[in-house]
Amino acid sequence: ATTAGASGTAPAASTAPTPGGTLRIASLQSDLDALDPLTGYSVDSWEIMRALTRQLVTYPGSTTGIKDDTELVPDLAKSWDVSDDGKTYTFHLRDDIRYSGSSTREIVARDFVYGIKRFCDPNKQVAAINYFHLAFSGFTEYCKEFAKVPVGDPAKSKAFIDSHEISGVSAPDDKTLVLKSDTKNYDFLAILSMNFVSPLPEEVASKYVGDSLEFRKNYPSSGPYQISSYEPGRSLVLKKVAGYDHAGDPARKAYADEIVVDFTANNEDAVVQKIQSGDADLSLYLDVPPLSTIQQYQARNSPHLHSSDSGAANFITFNARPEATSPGAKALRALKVRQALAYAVNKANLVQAQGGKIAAKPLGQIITSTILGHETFDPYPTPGNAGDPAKAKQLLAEAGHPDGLKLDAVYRVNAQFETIAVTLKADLARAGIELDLIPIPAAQFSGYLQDPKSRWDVSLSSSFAPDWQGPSTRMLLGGWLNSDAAPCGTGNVHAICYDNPELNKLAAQAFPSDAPGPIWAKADKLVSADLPWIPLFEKRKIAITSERVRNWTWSSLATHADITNIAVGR
Amino acid sequence: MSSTVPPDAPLIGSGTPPTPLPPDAPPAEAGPPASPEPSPEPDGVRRPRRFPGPVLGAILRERSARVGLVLVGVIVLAALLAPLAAALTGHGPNQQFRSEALSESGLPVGPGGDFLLGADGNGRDVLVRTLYGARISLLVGIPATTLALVVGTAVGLVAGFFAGRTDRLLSQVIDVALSFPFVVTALSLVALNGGGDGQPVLNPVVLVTIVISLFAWTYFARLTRGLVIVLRGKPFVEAALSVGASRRRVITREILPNVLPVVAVYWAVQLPLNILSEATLSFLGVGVQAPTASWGNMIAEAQRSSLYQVQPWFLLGPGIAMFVTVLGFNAISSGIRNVLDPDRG
Amino acid sequence: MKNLSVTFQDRDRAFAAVRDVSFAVEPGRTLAIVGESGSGKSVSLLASTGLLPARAVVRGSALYRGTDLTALRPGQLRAIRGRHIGFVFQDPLSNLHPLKTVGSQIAEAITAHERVGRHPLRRRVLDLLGEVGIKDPGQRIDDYPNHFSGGMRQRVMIAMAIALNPGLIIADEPTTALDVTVQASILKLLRRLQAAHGTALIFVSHDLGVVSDIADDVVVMRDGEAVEAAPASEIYAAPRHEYTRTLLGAARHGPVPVPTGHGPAGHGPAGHGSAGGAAANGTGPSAGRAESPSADPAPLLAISAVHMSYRRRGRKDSFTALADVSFQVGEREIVGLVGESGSGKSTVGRIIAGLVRPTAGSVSLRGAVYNEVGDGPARLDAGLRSAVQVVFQDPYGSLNPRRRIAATLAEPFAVNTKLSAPQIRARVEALARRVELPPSVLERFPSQLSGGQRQRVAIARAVALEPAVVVADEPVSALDITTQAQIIALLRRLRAELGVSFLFISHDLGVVADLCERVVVLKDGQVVEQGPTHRVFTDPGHPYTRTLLASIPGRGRPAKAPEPHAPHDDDHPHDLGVGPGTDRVAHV
Amino acid sequence: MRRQILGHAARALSTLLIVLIITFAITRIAYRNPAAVLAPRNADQRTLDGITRALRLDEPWYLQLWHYLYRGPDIQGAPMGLFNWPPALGYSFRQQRPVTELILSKVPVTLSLALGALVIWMTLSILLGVLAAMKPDTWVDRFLSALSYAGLSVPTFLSGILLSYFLYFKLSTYGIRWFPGSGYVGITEDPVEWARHLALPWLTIAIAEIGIFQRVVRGNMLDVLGSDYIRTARAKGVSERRVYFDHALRAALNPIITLSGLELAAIMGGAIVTEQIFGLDGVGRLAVEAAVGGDFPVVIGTTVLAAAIFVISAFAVDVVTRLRDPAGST
Ligand SMILES: Nc1ncnc2c1ncn2[C@@H]1O[C@H](COP(=O)(O)OP(=O)(O)OP(=O)(O)O)[C@@H](O)[C@H]1O
Ligand SMILES: Nc1ncnc2c1ncn2[C@@H]1O[C@H](COP(=O)(O)OP(=O)(O)OP(=O)(O)O)[C@@H](O)[C@H]1O
Ligand SMILES: [Mg+2]
Ligand SMILES: [Mg+2]
Ligand code: NI
Repeated sequence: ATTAGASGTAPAASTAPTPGGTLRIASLQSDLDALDPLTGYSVDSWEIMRALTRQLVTYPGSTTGIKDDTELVPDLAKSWDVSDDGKTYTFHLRDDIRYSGSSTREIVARDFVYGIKRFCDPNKQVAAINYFHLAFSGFTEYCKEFAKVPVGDPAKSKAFIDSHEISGVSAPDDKTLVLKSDTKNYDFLAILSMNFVSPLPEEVASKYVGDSLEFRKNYPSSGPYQISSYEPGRSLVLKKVAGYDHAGDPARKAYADEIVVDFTANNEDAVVQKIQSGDADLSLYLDVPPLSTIQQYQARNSPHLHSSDSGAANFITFNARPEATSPGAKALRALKVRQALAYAVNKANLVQAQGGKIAAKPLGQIITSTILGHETFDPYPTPGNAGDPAKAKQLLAEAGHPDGLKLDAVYRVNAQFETIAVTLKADLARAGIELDLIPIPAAQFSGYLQDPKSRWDVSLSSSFAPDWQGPSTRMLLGGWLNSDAAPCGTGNVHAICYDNPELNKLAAQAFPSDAPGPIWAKADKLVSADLPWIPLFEKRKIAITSERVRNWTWSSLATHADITNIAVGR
Repeated sequence: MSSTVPPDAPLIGSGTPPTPLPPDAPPAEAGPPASPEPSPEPDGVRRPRRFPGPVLGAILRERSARVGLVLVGVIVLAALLAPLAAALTGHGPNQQFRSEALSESGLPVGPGGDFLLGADGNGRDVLVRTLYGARISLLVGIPATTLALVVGTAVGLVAGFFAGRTDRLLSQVIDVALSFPFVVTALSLVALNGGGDGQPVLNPVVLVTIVISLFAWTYFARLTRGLVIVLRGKPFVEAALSVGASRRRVITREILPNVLPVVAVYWAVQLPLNILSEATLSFLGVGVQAPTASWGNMIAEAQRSSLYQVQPWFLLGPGIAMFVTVLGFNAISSGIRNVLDPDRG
Repeated sequence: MKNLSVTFQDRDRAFAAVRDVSFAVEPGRTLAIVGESGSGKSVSLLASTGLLPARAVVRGSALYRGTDLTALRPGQLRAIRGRHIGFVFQDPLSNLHPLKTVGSQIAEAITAHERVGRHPLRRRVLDLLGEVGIKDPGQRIDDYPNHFSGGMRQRVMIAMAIALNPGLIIADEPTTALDVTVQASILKLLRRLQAAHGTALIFVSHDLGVVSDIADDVVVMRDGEAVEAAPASEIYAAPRHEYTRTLLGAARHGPVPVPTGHGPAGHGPAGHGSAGGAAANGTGPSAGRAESPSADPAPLLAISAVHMSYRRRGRKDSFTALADVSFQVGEREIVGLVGESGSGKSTVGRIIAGLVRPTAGSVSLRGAVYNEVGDGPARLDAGLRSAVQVVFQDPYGSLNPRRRIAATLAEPFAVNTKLSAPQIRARVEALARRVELPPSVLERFPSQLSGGQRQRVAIARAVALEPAVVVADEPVSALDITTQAQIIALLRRLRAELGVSFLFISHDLGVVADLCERVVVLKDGQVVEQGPTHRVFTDPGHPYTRTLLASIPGRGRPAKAPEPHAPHDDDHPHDLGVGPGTDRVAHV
Repeated sequence: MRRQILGHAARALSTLLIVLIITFAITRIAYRNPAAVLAPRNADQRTLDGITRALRLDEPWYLQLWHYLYRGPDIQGAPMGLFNWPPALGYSFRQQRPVTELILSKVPVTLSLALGALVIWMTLSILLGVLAAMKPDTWVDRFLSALSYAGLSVPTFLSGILLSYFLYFKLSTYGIRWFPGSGYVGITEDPVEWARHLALPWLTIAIAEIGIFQRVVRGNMLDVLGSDYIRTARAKGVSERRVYFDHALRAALNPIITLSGLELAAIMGGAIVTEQIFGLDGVGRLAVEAAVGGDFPVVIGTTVLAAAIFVISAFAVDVVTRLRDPAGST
């Protein structure tokens, strides 16, 4: 079957967007966590990379909501053929699309191959490698070989890349890219929509080590913008590529002439002040705007307050590593104890702490509302979602902890998680569960969780956002919780060591299926009752903007604004 | 005539220039070991008085000292009565009143009714938390400053009295300690607190206390050293040596009593600074940890959440409390200074 | 000056420093104001020109050529100061700005009232410096005050005062802080300038000797009141007020057999410059050694060939404070050690007390050497320690201001004996009685004692362990005349009662003549002469001794001693010309 | 004098070295598993091994220290040690830049902040301090001392927040955009913008410092004003303004210079809160982010820099006071 590349559907705009102007973004962090498409794996870096990279296929953005941005459109590939068994995709690239910035040559199929071949460079590994083990034939073997190359020597890596091939990834000519899988995957194209599969000119990319400042300053852009200046801690200025070929890009309208990321506001208050005073139009790295700000916008009934279901969720994870031997960690291996925890949490309080209905809704399951396979249910419901301390106490007693339980609870230091932490501490105390709060600076958080020597029983700061909307269940049930795909340890940032053969079986069924929804729903019911983590609430994304913003567009990949489709008024 | 005020005294300046002393009247001023009342009574007869009796009296006569004592008294009282306030209002310092004190969208109520200063973002009583914050401030500030005083004075005494190699060594130690940037080093020291399994080894309050005194002792040491260097050359030290007193005896009996009053004044100067240091560390997120209330982390919370815009008392409560405390201690120390050195403000 | 009263208003009390004082001075004449320290001399003069701090409340009037100065506005007053009334203040050290060159400070006296170009201004300053007797003004004009000796600074002050030829010069104890020799030359300078310009001079002093040399009229003040005012001759001949008589009586107390027959000319080499000093040096050592002490069979204390040099901070060379000093003190003897400031008297005392070690030579007690070259303070055993004691130069400084007198006096017993606390207490009280201190004093702090009482405490501490020798370093220099006499009587009595020998250090020849059997004269760290007091004073063998004797002002009254000089931190040899180099040249 | 300066310099250097060693020790103990802390996001075990080898983390600490000082980690063949040229003081694996380069790029911001604030606070403190000393115990004095108490008692993080809220945010909602809320513009790029961006941070620091210095100036002035040479100046008929600003101030200045030098050093090393609130990309912010994030080569670097600034300004103060001391000027 052949899917012809149709031109992207232009989002219906309330006010007609006008090109030109500067879009200003106030960043809460002093620098981007990543700009290399290979390693960038945060919604915020994806928000910026959307302006600098293009993929084979992409989502065009939606003016109505994040979850509506599910329609894949051709991007650098103008069309593609899928083999009858659904395992081989042949992409036909657009003509005369060029890089900008440090390279201005034409983008060719070879560049994709080069990019994919770097995925398992031991020096800089792709962030979400699990997706690709299943996606490309021969990828796993290739990576095993690559792992033998010593670290720290870019020349050796380059030699390996030059001399080895991945059987499932090839470029017969400049305009044709052939990708093969061992199995059929219903979400194959969606996986390709992530930034990882972006073209990079080898002659530029191989010159720089990692995602260094040098690399960022000499960024080979394939998107509508190029980096014109970059000073970490101060600003990143993106300029629209002169004479950008709009016809060749159905997804990105690129209205603004310039996009400036301002890194100087480094607290929540400063970021929203900038937006409210008009010094900035959008925020970056601001997960949730401060409650008071949301309230002010709401009170004014402001059209510049945008909210949308996002499928993102917060939950409590456990230290399930075999190395964890603290009494708390051991106790949590008993389902009854986890159930007690599930009953003890007061989700209503947490939702309120997020800013009420507009910001969040209670969650009792793994699959969130925007993701394929979602059927609302809660295996451990409590009245008004306010928790049931009595039941929790009883369960604890049954599990052999009649005097309650003490848990070392780590959380990541920021306004949102501190609120969650102190609220949980107060609420769980009513059920006899004492949380010993251990704040971990944000920058050290994932390192702390990954270190097997670290002592912690529960993490209160676990959260996720779907990599894309809709058919992205793979990430949750097929990725993190599937012990075939992600065994305890590598790639498991939250130390989730969940092993459920039944789930693995269901996942294996779902991947090649043409109707995976019901399978995932079944898996969700199974797993959610088993409590590999304790879902707390599903977050709605809230964005506040300045009054200059026109043509507000959500991007599913960024779980926030689509900066390539937003315009600024003057 | 040499001026009698030690050059390194905290009361910066070289003191009043000496004027010839009337032979039968006590001298007007004798440097740091100042006589409390400079002007002699013409008849020259004085009631013998006990130190520090006259000094205390003179201090109490200073307006700024009185104001300071009242302010500090209020804060100390607040700290002591915090549990009472908690009992009266029925609001524990970490207790959340999400339904009473927060709107449905999580915004705190302002002052009024049950919550005299309103609530914070987690529905906790700002007043009660501010009162409990006073405890932390005093609990950190007073021991930290006192520890610094003890260590610093000891080091200063030794460095000042034993000139030469000992002095050079200790001065170098003081120099080194002084050249560490406070906040950065405090941050790494806090990181140092993680044990092998990442758990904090020390209680954060104890840790902050130690970190602060680790920096504050140097000021006492420098001050004491300067004083001792001057005192060491005073004839009364030679006099004590010439009647056969040992050096240790000279340090403890002759020099220490002259150093202590000055150092004690400096304690009151240093204390508010240390209270601010604690607040700063807490503000930066490495001091007293949530949910324990400290003025610094309350202000930080108010700012990070922008809630001070809708509930200004969330910021003003701890802010004013801190202002009052620091002001109070500053006023006291300035009052004492006025007494010891009447020409200065 | 009419009915002038000054009250100091403190926060909660008022203190009347000057009450209802009136006096007057004519052009070309000299009015002297005398009175003991604290009697209000300085305050009344400062009040007349509004130079007192704001908390001083001034009543009455001060008329200058008919204008009431106290009624003038600050600006008008400023025009008078310097222009019409020049000031020479008490302490030349503290009255010059330490961070401005002397030239600029003199220039300012001119530019405050006149507009003068740069070059003529400098010319005038140079002239003034020359006029007041600064040698080589071109070299010194850009120096800072601390490069000047006390005498030179006082000259600078005078230069500022006469810069604009004021009609009146007020000189507030211009010589009190200076050496006798310098004092004489300053007085001479003032007289000469007064003669040359015909100015009126108000001269403040508490030294009747000086006053008798210079004054036409005298006002006697006491406790803020003028008790007597009359021409100088009358006052000395027939003092009317009882207090004046006391003053004169106290001054005459010492029976001083000082050579008479000296007029102003008798000051000889001390008048200007340094020739005298250099001459003295030439013959010094030989003269000193020639007159070795009367051979006592077993001298109690023997100082033999002691050298002492101090290291200078930041300098390689060292400074020799004592060179080859030898003398002896016999049993029950009081030996005087005299010499100008900085001649090394206190250093000798410190070496004898074992507080420092000499760089050569030795000190022995009854034949046993206990202090010689070595490192660190001399280790005296308990016996020796109690045998040699010191009364320090500065009685106030030598008492710990934070310890009660009882504690200070208990210290010798506490460290040297094994007595119990009550026993010590009893000893302390006995000691107090011995030095005639009221028992109440024991519970006080030093600041609550009078100068005389303090000196008694210091003496009590020294004699607590019944020593054989006491080094008394200028025990009376800081005291007023009446107290001086009491202390001297005390020392005599102690010798009689306890059999102590004294080494009595002083630069006050009158007192020495009164008290000591023998004198040792020290100059620049060398013994230039020693022998029985009477012989030395009546027939001085060394020119320097003669200079010293000749410089005593007044009609044979003992010179008022310089202000007590606290021992220095060793790094500022700025004082009163005790340092080497330029300062040396300035006096003698 | 030369010998003294040499001695001083030797002592300063040894102080720096000791500071460096102590910081090295602290950071090595503080950050467990340093390779993991230092590594970029998502680095795998092999990268960690590479870092471990580059920093010789597997060797005993004294060899690590020696290596750190002597050569430093080799990054693509370039040594990043202190004793190489250019001295690099290590390499930030996080930011993938040599530490010295990283710090130097931030120094202008902090320097502008500290020096500008110094000028403001010194000028104002001197003016206000002299004013208060001219009329001690009057309402002017009381008012000024109340002001300075306020400055002293409000921590910079609070005054910074308030200044930013009122002078930036509130003003700009009324359309008055005098002060930008954050950021930095180089003085070479645009001096006016430079000053505009730094105005609020300067003010924040100055408020606190004036609280200290106004009192110090006043106290010193009062001290000096009571001295005899001031009376002498008045007796000469010198005008009051000259008495205050020439005679008295000149003599009162030394302790103020000393104190301000040390204070300046403290600010260079600790403008952290101000930089944090006003989003200034200076050394302080760099240091805090490094300390919080465990990027310890940067922690060591910034600590040593702060120590160096302290040592240098102490030295400078010493030289200045020595030059002002007429005894030393010969
Ligand atoms: N600024 C002042 N404040 C308070 N009391 C003062 C002040 N100046 C002087 N007095 C007091 O006024 C009295 C008179 O002092 P004054 O200086 O006139 O004495 P004097 O006769 O000059 O003594 P001396 O011979 O020691 O110079 C003294 O008791 C002194 O303590
Ligand atoms: N510790 C020291 N270090 C260096 N020089 C010193 C020291 N003590 C005294 N001197 C110098 O030694 C010389 C003699 O001092 P000494 O104190 O013995 O004089 P003095 O005769 O007692 O004088 P005065 O009459 O002023 O008390 C002086 O020039 C003095 O500056
Ligand atoms: Mg006087
Ligand atoms: Mg002496
Ligand atoms: Ni002196």
